[in-house]
Amino acid sequence: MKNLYPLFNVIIALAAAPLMFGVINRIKAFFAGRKGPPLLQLYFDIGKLLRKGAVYSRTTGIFFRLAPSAGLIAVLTALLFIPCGAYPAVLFFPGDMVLVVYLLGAQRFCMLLAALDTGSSFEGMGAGRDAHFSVFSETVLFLCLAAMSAASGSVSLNGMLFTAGGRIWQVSPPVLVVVVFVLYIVLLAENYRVPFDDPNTHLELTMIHEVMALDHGGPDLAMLEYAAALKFWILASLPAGLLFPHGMKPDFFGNAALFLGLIALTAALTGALESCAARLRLVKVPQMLTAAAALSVVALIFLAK
Amino acid sequence: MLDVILMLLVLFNLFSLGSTRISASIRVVAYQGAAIGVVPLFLPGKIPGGILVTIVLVTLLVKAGILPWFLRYAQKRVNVRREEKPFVGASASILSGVAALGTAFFISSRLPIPFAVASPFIVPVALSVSLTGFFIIISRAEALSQVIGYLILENGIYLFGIALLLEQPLLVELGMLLDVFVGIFVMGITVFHISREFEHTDTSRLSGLADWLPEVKRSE
Amino acid sequence: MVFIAAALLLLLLSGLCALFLNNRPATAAALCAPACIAGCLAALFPVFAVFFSGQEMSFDLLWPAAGGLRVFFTLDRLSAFFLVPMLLLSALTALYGWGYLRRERNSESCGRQWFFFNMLVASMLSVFLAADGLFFLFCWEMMALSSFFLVVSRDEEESVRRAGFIYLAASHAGTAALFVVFAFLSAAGNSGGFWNSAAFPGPGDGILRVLLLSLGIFGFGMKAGFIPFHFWLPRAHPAAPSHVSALMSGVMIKAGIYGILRMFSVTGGGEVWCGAVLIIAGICSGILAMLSALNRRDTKSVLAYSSIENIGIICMGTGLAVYAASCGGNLVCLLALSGALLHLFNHAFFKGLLFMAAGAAGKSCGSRDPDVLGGCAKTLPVTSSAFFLGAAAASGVPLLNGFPGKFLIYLAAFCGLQLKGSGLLLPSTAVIAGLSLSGCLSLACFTGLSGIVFLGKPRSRLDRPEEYSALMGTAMISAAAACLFLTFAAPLLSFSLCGAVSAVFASTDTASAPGLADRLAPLSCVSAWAFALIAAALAAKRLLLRRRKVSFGETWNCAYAAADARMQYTSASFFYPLRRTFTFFNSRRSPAAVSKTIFFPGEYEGDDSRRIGAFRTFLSGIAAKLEVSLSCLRWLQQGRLHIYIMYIMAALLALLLWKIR
Amino acid sequence: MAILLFLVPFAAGLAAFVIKSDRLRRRLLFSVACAHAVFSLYLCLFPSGGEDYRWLWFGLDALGRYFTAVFSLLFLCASFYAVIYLKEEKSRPREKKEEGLLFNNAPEAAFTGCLLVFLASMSLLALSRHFGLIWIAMEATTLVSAPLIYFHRQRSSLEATWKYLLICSVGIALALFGNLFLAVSASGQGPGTEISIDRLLGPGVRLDPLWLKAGFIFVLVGYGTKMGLAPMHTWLPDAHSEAPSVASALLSGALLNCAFLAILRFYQLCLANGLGPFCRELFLIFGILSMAVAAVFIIGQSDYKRLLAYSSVEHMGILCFAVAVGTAYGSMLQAANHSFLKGALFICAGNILAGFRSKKIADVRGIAHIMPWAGVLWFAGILAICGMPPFGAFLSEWIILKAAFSSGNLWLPAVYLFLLGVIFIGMTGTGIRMTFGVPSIPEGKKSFLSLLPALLLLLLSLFLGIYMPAALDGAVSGAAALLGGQG
Repeated sequence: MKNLYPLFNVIIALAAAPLMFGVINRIKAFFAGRKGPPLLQLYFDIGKLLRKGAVYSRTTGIFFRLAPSAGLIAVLTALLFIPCGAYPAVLFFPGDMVLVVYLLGAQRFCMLLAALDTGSSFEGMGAGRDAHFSVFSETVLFLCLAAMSAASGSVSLNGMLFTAGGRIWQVSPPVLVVVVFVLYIVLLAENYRVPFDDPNTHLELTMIHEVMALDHGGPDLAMLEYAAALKFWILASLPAGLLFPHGMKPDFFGNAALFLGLIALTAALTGALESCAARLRLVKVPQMLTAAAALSVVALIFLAK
Repeated sequence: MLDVILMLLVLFNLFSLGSTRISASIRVVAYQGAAIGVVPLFLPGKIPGGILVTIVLVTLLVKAGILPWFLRYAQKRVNVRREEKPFVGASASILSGVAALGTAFFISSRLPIPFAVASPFIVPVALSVSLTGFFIIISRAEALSQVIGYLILENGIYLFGIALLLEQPLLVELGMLLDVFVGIFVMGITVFHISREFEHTDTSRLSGLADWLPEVKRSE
Repeated sequence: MVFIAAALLLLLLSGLCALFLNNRPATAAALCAPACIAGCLAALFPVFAVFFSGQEMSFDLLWPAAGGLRVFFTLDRLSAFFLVPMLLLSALTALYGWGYLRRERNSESCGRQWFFFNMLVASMLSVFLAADGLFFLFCWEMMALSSFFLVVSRDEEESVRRAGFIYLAASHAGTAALFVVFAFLSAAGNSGGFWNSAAFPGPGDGILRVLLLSLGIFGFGMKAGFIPFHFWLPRAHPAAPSHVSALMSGVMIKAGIYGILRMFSVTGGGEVWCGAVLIIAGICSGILAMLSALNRRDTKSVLAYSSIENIGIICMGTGLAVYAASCGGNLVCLLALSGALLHLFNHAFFKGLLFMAAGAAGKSCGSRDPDVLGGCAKTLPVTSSAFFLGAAAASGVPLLNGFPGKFLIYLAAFCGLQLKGSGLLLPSTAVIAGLSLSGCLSLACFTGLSGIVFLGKPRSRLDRPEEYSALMGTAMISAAAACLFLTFAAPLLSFSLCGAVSAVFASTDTASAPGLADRLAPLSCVSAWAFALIAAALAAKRLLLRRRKVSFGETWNCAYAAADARMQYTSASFFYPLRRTFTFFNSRRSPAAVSKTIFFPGEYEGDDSRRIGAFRTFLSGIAAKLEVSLSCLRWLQQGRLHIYIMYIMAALLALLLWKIR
Repeated sequence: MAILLFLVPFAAGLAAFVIKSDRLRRRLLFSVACAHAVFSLYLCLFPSGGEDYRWLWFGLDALGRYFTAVFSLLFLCASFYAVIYLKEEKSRPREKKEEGLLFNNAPEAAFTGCLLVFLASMSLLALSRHFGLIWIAMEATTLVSAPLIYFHRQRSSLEATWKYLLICSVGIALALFGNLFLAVSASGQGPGTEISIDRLLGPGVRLDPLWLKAGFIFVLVGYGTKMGLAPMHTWLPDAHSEAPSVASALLSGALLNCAFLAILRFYQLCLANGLGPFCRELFLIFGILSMAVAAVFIIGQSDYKRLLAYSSVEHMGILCFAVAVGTAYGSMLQAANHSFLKGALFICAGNILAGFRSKKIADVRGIAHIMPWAGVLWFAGILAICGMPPFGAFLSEWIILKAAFSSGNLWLPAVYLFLLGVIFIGMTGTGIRMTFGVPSIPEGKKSFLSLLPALLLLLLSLFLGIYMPAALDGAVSGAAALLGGQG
């Protein structure tokens, strides 16, 4: 029973991931003084989409149909390597964080090709920008992972976030705060949130993720959205795992609740940010991410001593 | 007596350097050849008289006879009176002739002859004659005067050989003489060709074959 | 070893025959391609024997030439590791070339091309086997020469001739450096091993060793083509016929890496500074090459740059290994070097695949400029899927064979971070950053390239393209199969990887280190699991859509109905943001070189020739300066007899006055 | 017996002047060349019982045998080409492209006769054991090769002839001085010591070192002029570019080697009298200077025959360099390779000139497309002479490089490699420009026969590159042994 707990954690993640977007939207609505959509809106959408048929553009080919499923699977696979608070990941082996990041890259690969497959200039634009930002965000993510690994003395996500437990904080708290901050920036960039992208403008010109989803519909779109939610969960659980209070030894449900709370907190933070911050100019984005990279390098150097 | 001849040779050098008239320099070369030809008579060597006489006669015949005559003939053929524009003027040439003499003495002072010689001046004079020949080839523009320079150069060498190494097997010496002879002839023939092709024998204008073009040619 | 001799003989003889069949291209191809394939397969027997068993074999035959040139073959684990991809890829490219050259315009050069192709294969085979220094140089030069002739096979174009000349000059400069190295590496009397290093200064042996090692890195690096020795590569590889570019990019440039490794192995391991140099060169190549690739409007030229990038990755791994070996990081060394070798192994296949597919697409569509292509995925199923597979592998998608090598290098770097105080922190961090940055860039580059070339609508009215030749298709399919197989077979290579590593660094005991197989197995499992899940997901989707309406329409262009092909994103526009961010690196002009007409932007005119990189312009600048200064010396030969004779007199007098005293 | 090597061609040469019928004369030329080649090759590969042949001032030791074999093989191919060339010269309208002026050729009889006498005098040089005789032979080669250069009766070739004649005569005059100095230094052995190699190399002969040094300087400068060492090389590009290609091939392939042989004869004496280091130093200076000068003029050269001429200067430098760093073996091998390759290249150049009617590199494009054989041989020759495998020059230059390294001073190989690299780039750049590309003339002349000799010579060098039979190796190392070369 006990060694099935990690599996349960994954199931919780699968179940709760879409909730986070609901949280974000509620927070934004709250800031805007509106009531906002229900928390479970994304569940309803996905359900509805799954019940729909499909419309494909004549321009598109096999890739367009393949991409959503492949992307979803890539993210799902990545999810299996994420430890959940006081409980280990389902799978782990030395170097699995590299695999996780590259699986996210694989999902991006599918998305970009699907976008280019439509032959629409808007989607091409979105793809170009996505490729552009990812160059920086992934590098920053790797540098953070390097810092975490140097701090925890382990070469797998499980070791960094679970085995090391709270001990990682004894190395150098301020530096780890920096790392958490940078991880949060990466989270924003990778999930196309403000200030890197504005998910709910009504100008396709300014969007990245939404515009790449323009031509998808039905089950494909459902998979796309669900994959996005899972991606948010994965990236959010890195800072969450760092911040997790390993000191108190929670039982399974307590741990789950705690972890869920942390991720919800991240989501809420994102929502708050989105409602009070504006989107950066495209030119500024690389500069911000470069600054994040610089921060993580600084963290790494401090950890190394 | 030997030293007097050597002295004369040096004077001939300076004269040939000084004169820009072709015929004059040809005459000087003839005198020089004659002087060199008689050198063996004054050598204290113990050479059978017959051979000695042969050498003297052959040398005189070639160097003072045939070659100057041929040069005169060539001069008439291509019809050049005088060195129109030598690269180095007469007085400067004479001075450099003196310099050549100095150099020759300097070098020969570093080359002590390992055996007893008739006169200590043989080596330096021979060298200076050759250097003069060199200088004439370099400083004269007329093809013919370059041939003359070459002949003077050979004279120097011949003097060296005949004055120091008379004991050397004669066949070789005469072979050398013969070669010089043929050489001068071939050169002369070439000079004829030049004068026929270019209507002049000014070798300073024979610079068509080059890897570097001066501005004047470039502009053309 | 009789197999290898047979293979060499087969290659040379068939090549010679092809030389005389110059005017009958079909016959020449039908003779040479099978001969080449057969030769490679024959040579594979002993190679596989060594590859899997591990004990080296060697034979030598005295070849009475001046200086006692001995042909001294040795086949050890390192050379076997390089030979496997070399032979397989040669066979594939021969098959491909059979179809490729069959419909050449100017058929008169085909026999010649086959001759040089087989010469190239034979010389590569013997380069990896040559144990005698002089014989190695011999084969090395032959390799450069035959590939040069293949590069200039389309010599009517000025650019091709130029590329050929630059290639020849560069490789000769490298070889000159190697001459120096091998003057010390080929002492008389070879003692069975590789490259008798009796005369070579040993470790800690002062300036001479430093000089020789750096000369070696220069000479071999000139062949490997990492920055700054890359300038010939983006010119030469696109200029060559596609099967040759595949061979050159896939295998030939690896000979440089082989040389560097072999040099380290025979001279008692590299030194820390070698590692640092290699890491820096690798990072520069990894990043700068991809940045320059963004500017290319020629598919094969992009691929050439990506080869530079991959060589850079291999260099990072090698450098990290050398560094760690001299810092006592046993595990790091093992992981890094085996990562580098594994990536080298895999790169041979996916880059070969990419070049073949690019060549096929170019043949079918009649152009290699992405911005006039597009939408050929539907008409060229085999070519396009081959290219997508290669692109996915090249951009490091974990489910394909481009990933495991990078993974091992990452792992090595992360392990390096753990060894506090060993001085490995800096190189490891650098390697991690460099690897990730170059990886992302290549992902961006390859998605853009393959998407623009094969997806969307055709951008120009090309006559409907069709698959060029079945033989080429076969070659591409088998290369793709090899890529897929290698994804799962990575753990199987671990034994020979360890062997190769221990052949380079005798110090690292590969036995004590935890097995590579355990490191690589999870990847294969995950790939298998992911493939299965994807299949399941597709099946589920089909199930869902079974009884529902699936309709087709136009692409949603934000309510603009009449969008036509010319409005699609081009590669220029796709890469615009990246180019703009990295303007500083890749071009002197701002990338927004769009000639503004009154209303609409005109043709994008980023000419590629000027963007090959600052280094080459720097070199050509030096060459120009040299030529000018030399031409100043030409007045020496100014045509005046008097001056000439004065030279003689001056020389004579100078010598006399100087020497006689 | 070996005296026939001199007598037969000499007699044939004299005969050629008087023979009226062209066909007979050409046959004579070719058959004499064949006989000469066969005989000298036989002598070289199978020295009769190792006993060197002697007859008063004549003799043939290993060195002489080797050089004779080399230039006689070259002469065989050259004469074959000459026969074809003379046939064509008779037919084609003689009109020079650059200036467009008409010119006619020297009488064919004179040309053939001079060729044969040239061969004779070279054999005499290799045969003679007396320094005076060597000098006479050398002067003779100059005098008989002058008409060869002036075959095309036109201004430029006349100018070249004049320069050649004067410069070489001056040089040889200096060499004569050198001989006299030698005689002076030998006079310690009593008056009238004949200055023959065997006498002076005899047991217990001590020469006066100072005069010997001076003599060597004079000889090096004098014969060096003939050999084309910088800075005395100035006649060489003019003569080679203006002479008909067959003459250029002989001049640079055979004559330069013979001058080198003459210098080596003197070097033997110096070695015997312990002046080895002194001579090697001078060799080093002239060698490196020649390579450098050649590099300067090869980069951006505009005339491909001049290009070949400068490459000859470079290779003469390499020969001296090799002797200087102590590998006479490499020097001998390089000499043979250079002779064959340069002969092949000049014959190709002749064909190209006949096809394109221009010596300007800029006017020649795409040889490989319209004159396939010429293109292939030309480019192969250029690569080969730059030391690319599988040709022989690769090996000999490698041997020289290793010797340079073992000489201890690391600067020598560095400079050597650098200059070779620069020259490689210059030559191959030109080669690519000429060989490939879109042809600059509609159709060339496709005659394989006139390229056969070039092919043979290239094959010879290829043979030297990949296989060295014991007899040949013995010949080379025998020659090297005379120069104190350990092989």
